[in-house]
Amino acid sequence: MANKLNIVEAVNQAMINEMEKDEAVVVYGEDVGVEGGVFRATVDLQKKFGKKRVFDTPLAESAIVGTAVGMAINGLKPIVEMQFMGFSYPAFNQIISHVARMRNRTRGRFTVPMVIRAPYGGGIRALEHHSESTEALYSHIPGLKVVIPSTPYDTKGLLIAAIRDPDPVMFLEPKRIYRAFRQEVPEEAYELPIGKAKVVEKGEDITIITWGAMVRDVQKASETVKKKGINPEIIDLRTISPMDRETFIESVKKTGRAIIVHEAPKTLGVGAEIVSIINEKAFLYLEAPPTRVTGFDTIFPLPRGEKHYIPSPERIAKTIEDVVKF
Amino acid sequence: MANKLNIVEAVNQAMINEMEKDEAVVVYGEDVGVEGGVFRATVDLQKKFGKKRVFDTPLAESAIVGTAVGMAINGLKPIVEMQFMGFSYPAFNQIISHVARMRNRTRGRFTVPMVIRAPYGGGIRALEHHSESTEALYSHIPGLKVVIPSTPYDTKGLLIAAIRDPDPVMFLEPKRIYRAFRQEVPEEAYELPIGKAKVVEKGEDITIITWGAMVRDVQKASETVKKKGINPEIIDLRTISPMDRETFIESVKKTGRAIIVHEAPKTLGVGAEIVSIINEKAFLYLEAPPTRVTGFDTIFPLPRGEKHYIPSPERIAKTIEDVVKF
Amino acid sequence: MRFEDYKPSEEKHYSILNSNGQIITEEDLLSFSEEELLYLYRTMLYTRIVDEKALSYQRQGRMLTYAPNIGQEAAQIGSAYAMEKEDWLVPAFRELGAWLIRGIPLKNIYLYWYGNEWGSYMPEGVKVLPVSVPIASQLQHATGIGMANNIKGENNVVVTYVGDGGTSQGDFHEALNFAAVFKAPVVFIIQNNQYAISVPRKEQTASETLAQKAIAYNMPGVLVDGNDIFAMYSATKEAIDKARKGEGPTLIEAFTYRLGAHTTSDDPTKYREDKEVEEWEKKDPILRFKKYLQSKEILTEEWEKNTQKEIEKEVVYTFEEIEDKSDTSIEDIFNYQYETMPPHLEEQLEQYKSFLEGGK
Amino acid sequence: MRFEDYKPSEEKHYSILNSNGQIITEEDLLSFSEEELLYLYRTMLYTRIVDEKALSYQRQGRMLTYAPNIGQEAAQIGSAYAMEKEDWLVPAFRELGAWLIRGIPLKNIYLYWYGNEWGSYMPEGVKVLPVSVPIASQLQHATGIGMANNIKGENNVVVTYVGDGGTSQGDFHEALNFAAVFKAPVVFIIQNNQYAISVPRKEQTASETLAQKAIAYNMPGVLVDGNDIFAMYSATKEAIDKARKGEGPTLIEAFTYRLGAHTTSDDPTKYREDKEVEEWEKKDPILRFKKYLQSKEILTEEWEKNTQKEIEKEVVYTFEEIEDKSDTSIEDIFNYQYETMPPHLEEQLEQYKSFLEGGK
Ligand SMILES: Cc1ncc(C[n+]2csc(CCOP(=O)(O)OP(=O)(O)O)c2C)c(N)n1
Ligand SMILES: Cc1ncc(C[n+]2csc(CCOP(=O)(O)OP(=O)(O)O)c2C)c(N)n1
Ligand SMILES: [Mg+2]
Ligand SMILES: [Mg+2]
Repeated sequence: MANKLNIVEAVNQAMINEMEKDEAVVVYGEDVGVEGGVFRATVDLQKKFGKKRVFDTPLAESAIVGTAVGMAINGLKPIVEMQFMGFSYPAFNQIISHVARMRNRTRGRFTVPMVIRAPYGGGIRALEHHSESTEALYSHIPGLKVVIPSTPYDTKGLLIAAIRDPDPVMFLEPKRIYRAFRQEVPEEAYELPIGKAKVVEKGEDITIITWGAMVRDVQKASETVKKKGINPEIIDLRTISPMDRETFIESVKKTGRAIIVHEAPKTLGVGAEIVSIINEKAFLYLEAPPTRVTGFDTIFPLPRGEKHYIPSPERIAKTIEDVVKF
Repeated sequence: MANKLNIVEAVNQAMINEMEKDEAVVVYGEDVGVEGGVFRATVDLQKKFGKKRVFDTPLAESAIVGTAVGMAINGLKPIVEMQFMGFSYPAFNQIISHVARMRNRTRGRFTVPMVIRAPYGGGIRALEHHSESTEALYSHIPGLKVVIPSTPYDTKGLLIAAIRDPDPVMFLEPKRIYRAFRQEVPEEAYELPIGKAKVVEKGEDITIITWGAMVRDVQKASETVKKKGINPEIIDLRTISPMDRETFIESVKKTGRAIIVHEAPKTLGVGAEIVSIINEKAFLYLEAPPTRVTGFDTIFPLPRGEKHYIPSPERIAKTIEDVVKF
Repeated sequence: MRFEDYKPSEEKHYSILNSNGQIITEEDLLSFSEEELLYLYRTMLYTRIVDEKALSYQRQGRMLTYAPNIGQEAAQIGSAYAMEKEDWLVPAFRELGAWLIRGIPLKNIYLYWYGNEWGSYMPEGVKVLPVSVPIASQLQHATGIGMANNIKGENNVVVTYVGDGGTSQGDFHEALNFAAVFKAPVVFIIQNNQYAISVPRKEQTASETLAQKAIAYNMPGVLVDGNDIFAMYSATKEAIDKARKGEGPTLIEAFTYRLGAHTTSDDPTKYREDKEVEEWEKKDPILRFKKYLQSKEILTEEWEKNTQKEIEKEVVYTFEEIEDKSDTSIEDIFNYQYETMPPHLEEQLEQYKSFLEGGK
Repeated sequence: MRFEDYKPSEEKHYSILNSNGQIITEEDLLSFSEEELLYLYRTMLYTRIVDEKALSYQRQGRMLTYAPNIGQEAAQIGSAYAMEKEDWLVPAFRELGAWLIRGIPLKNIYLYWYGNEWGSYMPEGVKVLPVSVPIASQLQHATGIGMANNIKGENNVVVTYVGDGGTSQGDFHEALNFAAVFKAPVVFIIQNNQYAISVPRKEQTASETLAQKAIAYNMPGVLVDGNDIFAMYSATKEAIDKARKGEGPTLIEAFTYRLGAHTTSDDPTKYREDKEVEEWEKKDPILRFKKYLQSKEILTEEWEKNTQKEIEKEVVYTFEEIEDKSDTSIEDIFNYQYETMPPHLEEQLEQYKSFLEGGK
């Protein structure tokens, strides 16, 4: 049966599938109940599963995450929503001090299987704090997993894997492409492995590593450079932490060149880690310096400036040419 | 006149100097008043400058930093203490959403010259959360400056510069070496420029970039490898953000080899950024992959395990030899 | 008024002007000149028109997300009008009425909601902080400004706003606790507009009133009819006077209603009944004030019509002046990160400019 | 007791046993068997001895930083004894008495303060969370556990502790607010030991009592003599019973005193007068309980002497058993980051092991 979903619908269906299967799964956060979420990601959940398992909370992110720690210890599998990634910071202490540490602190006696969902990224002409891409902050924290899908199919499979994961997962949703396109997706539950990247396009001239909404922009850039005879291999990282190093290392060994594309600021963005890993593992294969195409080291501008900030297909294409020419 | 100070005394004297000079400087936080700070960094300040300018607060880091934003806008220059870096996270939202953004948000109409001091790093056999080195988190945030001294002389000059800086500075103090040694330090106020690294030892075989308490361990490792005929150039970064790229790039262009040493976890630690910058700026000079010697990607262990975690002089020396042999 | 007479836990609302435009507690009505009354009324009208226009521009795709103010004019204008020029205003994000009466040019306000940072560049001497989006975080700044006043020996005060939803945040608690401990001259105004996006007030907290949260800090707390401009004015005035005399902070709960959507992206029919909205429309703060002014023969239909036209013209003119001419320049993205641009930012700026110019 | 009789704002302390060991409110004294009374007394003694020994080991350099418990035995043991086996305990970091009466082996406790994570590996079935260092953050976990009970339809309850300093944190506010909104079965116990390191209670908040903070959440709040084991027991019992019946959370302020230093790194003479400490020594919870037991002829000097010896032997034995045999293995650093070790951690572990073995 046809089940064509966009990304936000895939998020929704993944939760429905898992809630049907597993009584322990509960969903809560700001406006996720009656309203169904400001992006409609949790729409119908309360109707389907009742107010006990799907509910609105008072406006307090630290409590949303902190109570989820308690719930998880007490046998539930909470999925909590941070309304926007830029509003996850009041919960930062709970995330770094407890979510990420409970297993290690207790040598595995208490664990906190939970998912923290947050729409992230720019390009939706939003107010301040609504365009954040701070995946690097969370990826520096041992004990967390950080997942970012880029297609409806991946979204569903990865979110289900995140819900089933025995460890806490930050599940970051590229809101710019929430409704960008639909894809045929199985109606029933399925899992995609966390920690596995995907080769989106095969190529031999250069490796491009990216994730989230940028995947599509990289694909556009790829179309441009292909016309000039450059064939990029595009890798969608999908899991930022822990990273699938093998997939991009193998690719770079083949191409000798690498570009990392992300929206976040350059300094200490995830690109920095990828460049470093490439250096460690494929140094002798490099024909040009691994290069980053990123947001600037500035605060994300209000909408009248954002077009400059997010790497455009043109900026990416130009960098591909430069690196290939190096 | 002899004024031999250790690092924590240098912190104290820097504040005294500036408070004498500038009425706008105020100091507050948990236990900084009557008690003089749990590390004695603020000792005597309340006696000297009174309860109006030096005071204890209720136990709430978000409020400590958040009120400092208001104070700075209202013309004061607050120096606030986070008792340990691991307790700065409740203030994370205020730091990333306001401290770092007020200037940009208001196009410079309101600015927040302030200093957030925090003892950081491991090796003092402390309880959980008391050994954190999360400078990378703060260095990924545009609008902040992040400074880490490693000697009493640098501490005083850099802290005075931080207090006078028109922008907010996270001033991270390597508590492991708070009292490790004394140095002759001018009694009067002086400034060292923020954003300038220091070449600690000249050498030609390999560049080692480090900061904080690790500088001394790198020097020890250097003694070891010198006996084997390897002469490292040691660079103390001193400012993590914004970074003095020139100094280490010049050095790497000369030596062709680089090691970065830090206590923080490897993944997305500051070392990742340095490796990436070296790639960008000195790729063709590299004779070996820039290499990181760091804490593990694990939670900092309780004291019975910490000796494994912090890179030892032996581990550093071994890596130097490996990279030179590459 | 005496705060003691309005114990928050008794759920007694302090009010002066009822929904029919009649004065119910004559002794509390502070005296205003006719001019002042018309000025207040004009500002309310102005606020409402700015709001309506913003909504219609937004619907036409000419403006970004916007958080409407309709229904909360009295809560904001009444309270902010009690301030002196040298006092500080620390808003959340829905304080249109307060901004306008405190002298922020409409151009700034529209520029901000149009998506340009220059909107938050306040004119010199206007002591108003910019929009603060992270809920309740601004309260800490208000407390800090007040603490600094005490340290510096200045006696201006701070008025700050937060929503009913904002009272659940840790920052609310910490800011009030600090303010009370340090006797900071701050007036905390909760605009209880009954909703935090879709979440109704009663699900936000179990406490009967929000004003009673003051007890946790040993601070006076008072529950005020937020649609009554006179009550909002006199409660705030009393709190400001106390603060200025060194008697510390006050918490005011303005009991009001958000007649519009949360923002232009929100559809309130999903979570509330039309009937509820209709009930509150009867309590409209502008209508009520108008009835009063008419009963006193201060307001004429003609004045109202002319004023309305005048305002509309100004509002349209202001918006069109900024429209399309307000793109952010590349330099503007980089210029305000630090006082002095560090080398890595200079490099990124140069690289990007040369990319745009088609160079390397 | 009825909570209503102890309105927190009246600063009336609920108490049963006075400093002289006399019962002052006979009707509130719940009945205990002699065995139970001696068990409680023994646990208090045990707690004190464990504490004293830890301090002396620390002074000898044989133990790390330690946060002494002395003076707070009744507040903890009285309250935790009111729990059932299936109830959850969510401590801060100074809850030695509560841990011991809840059945945590001393070995775990010493191992933790000795600097080894295995100390927090609770025996199967012991529903006690580990030490939580970031002040007040644990309250959120308590509320979450309680919320989960409601969702699952289980009727065990949660007892959680926080210090007077901890009441200033945002997490305190949020946890209590959530608990009240969701009627979570949680008993929040503030151990008001008068100091947060060097900061005295009166500088922590302007509110007259900490118990009155309950009003902000429409939650019952009661101020209890924290050095009175009977009062702590019966107040907590009542709160637990209410919670178990689905009547939601309660806030208890245990008014007590930290007779020792904040931790072994702290020198309290810097911030408080000896006289103050002496006054509180007279109110010692163990002394008071002992007087009572002696007056009832339940306790003999001989029993006390023997018991003390017995405990000391056990404590010394336990400590020496862990001492020096408790280094953390390299694998232990890596094994518990995730359920399955990811490749990059495997690599780091292997590299480090081979470095130690002198290889590449
Ligand atoms: C920390 C944080 N979390 C979430 C949001 C998203 N958000 C914006 S407004 C709002 C509701 C605010 O409700 P209230 O405080 O009552 O103010 P009102 O909108 O009614 O004026 C939410 C949840 C935010 N801005 N900041
Ligand atoms: C978030 C946070 N900030 C600071 C500290 C450092 N610290 C440890 S204990 C303490 C005082 C706690 O006082 P209180 O809550 O009264 O508990 P008590 O120590 O008296 O038992 C402080 C400031 C911490 N552990 N966590
Ligand atoms: Mg509201
Ligand atoms: Mg205390």
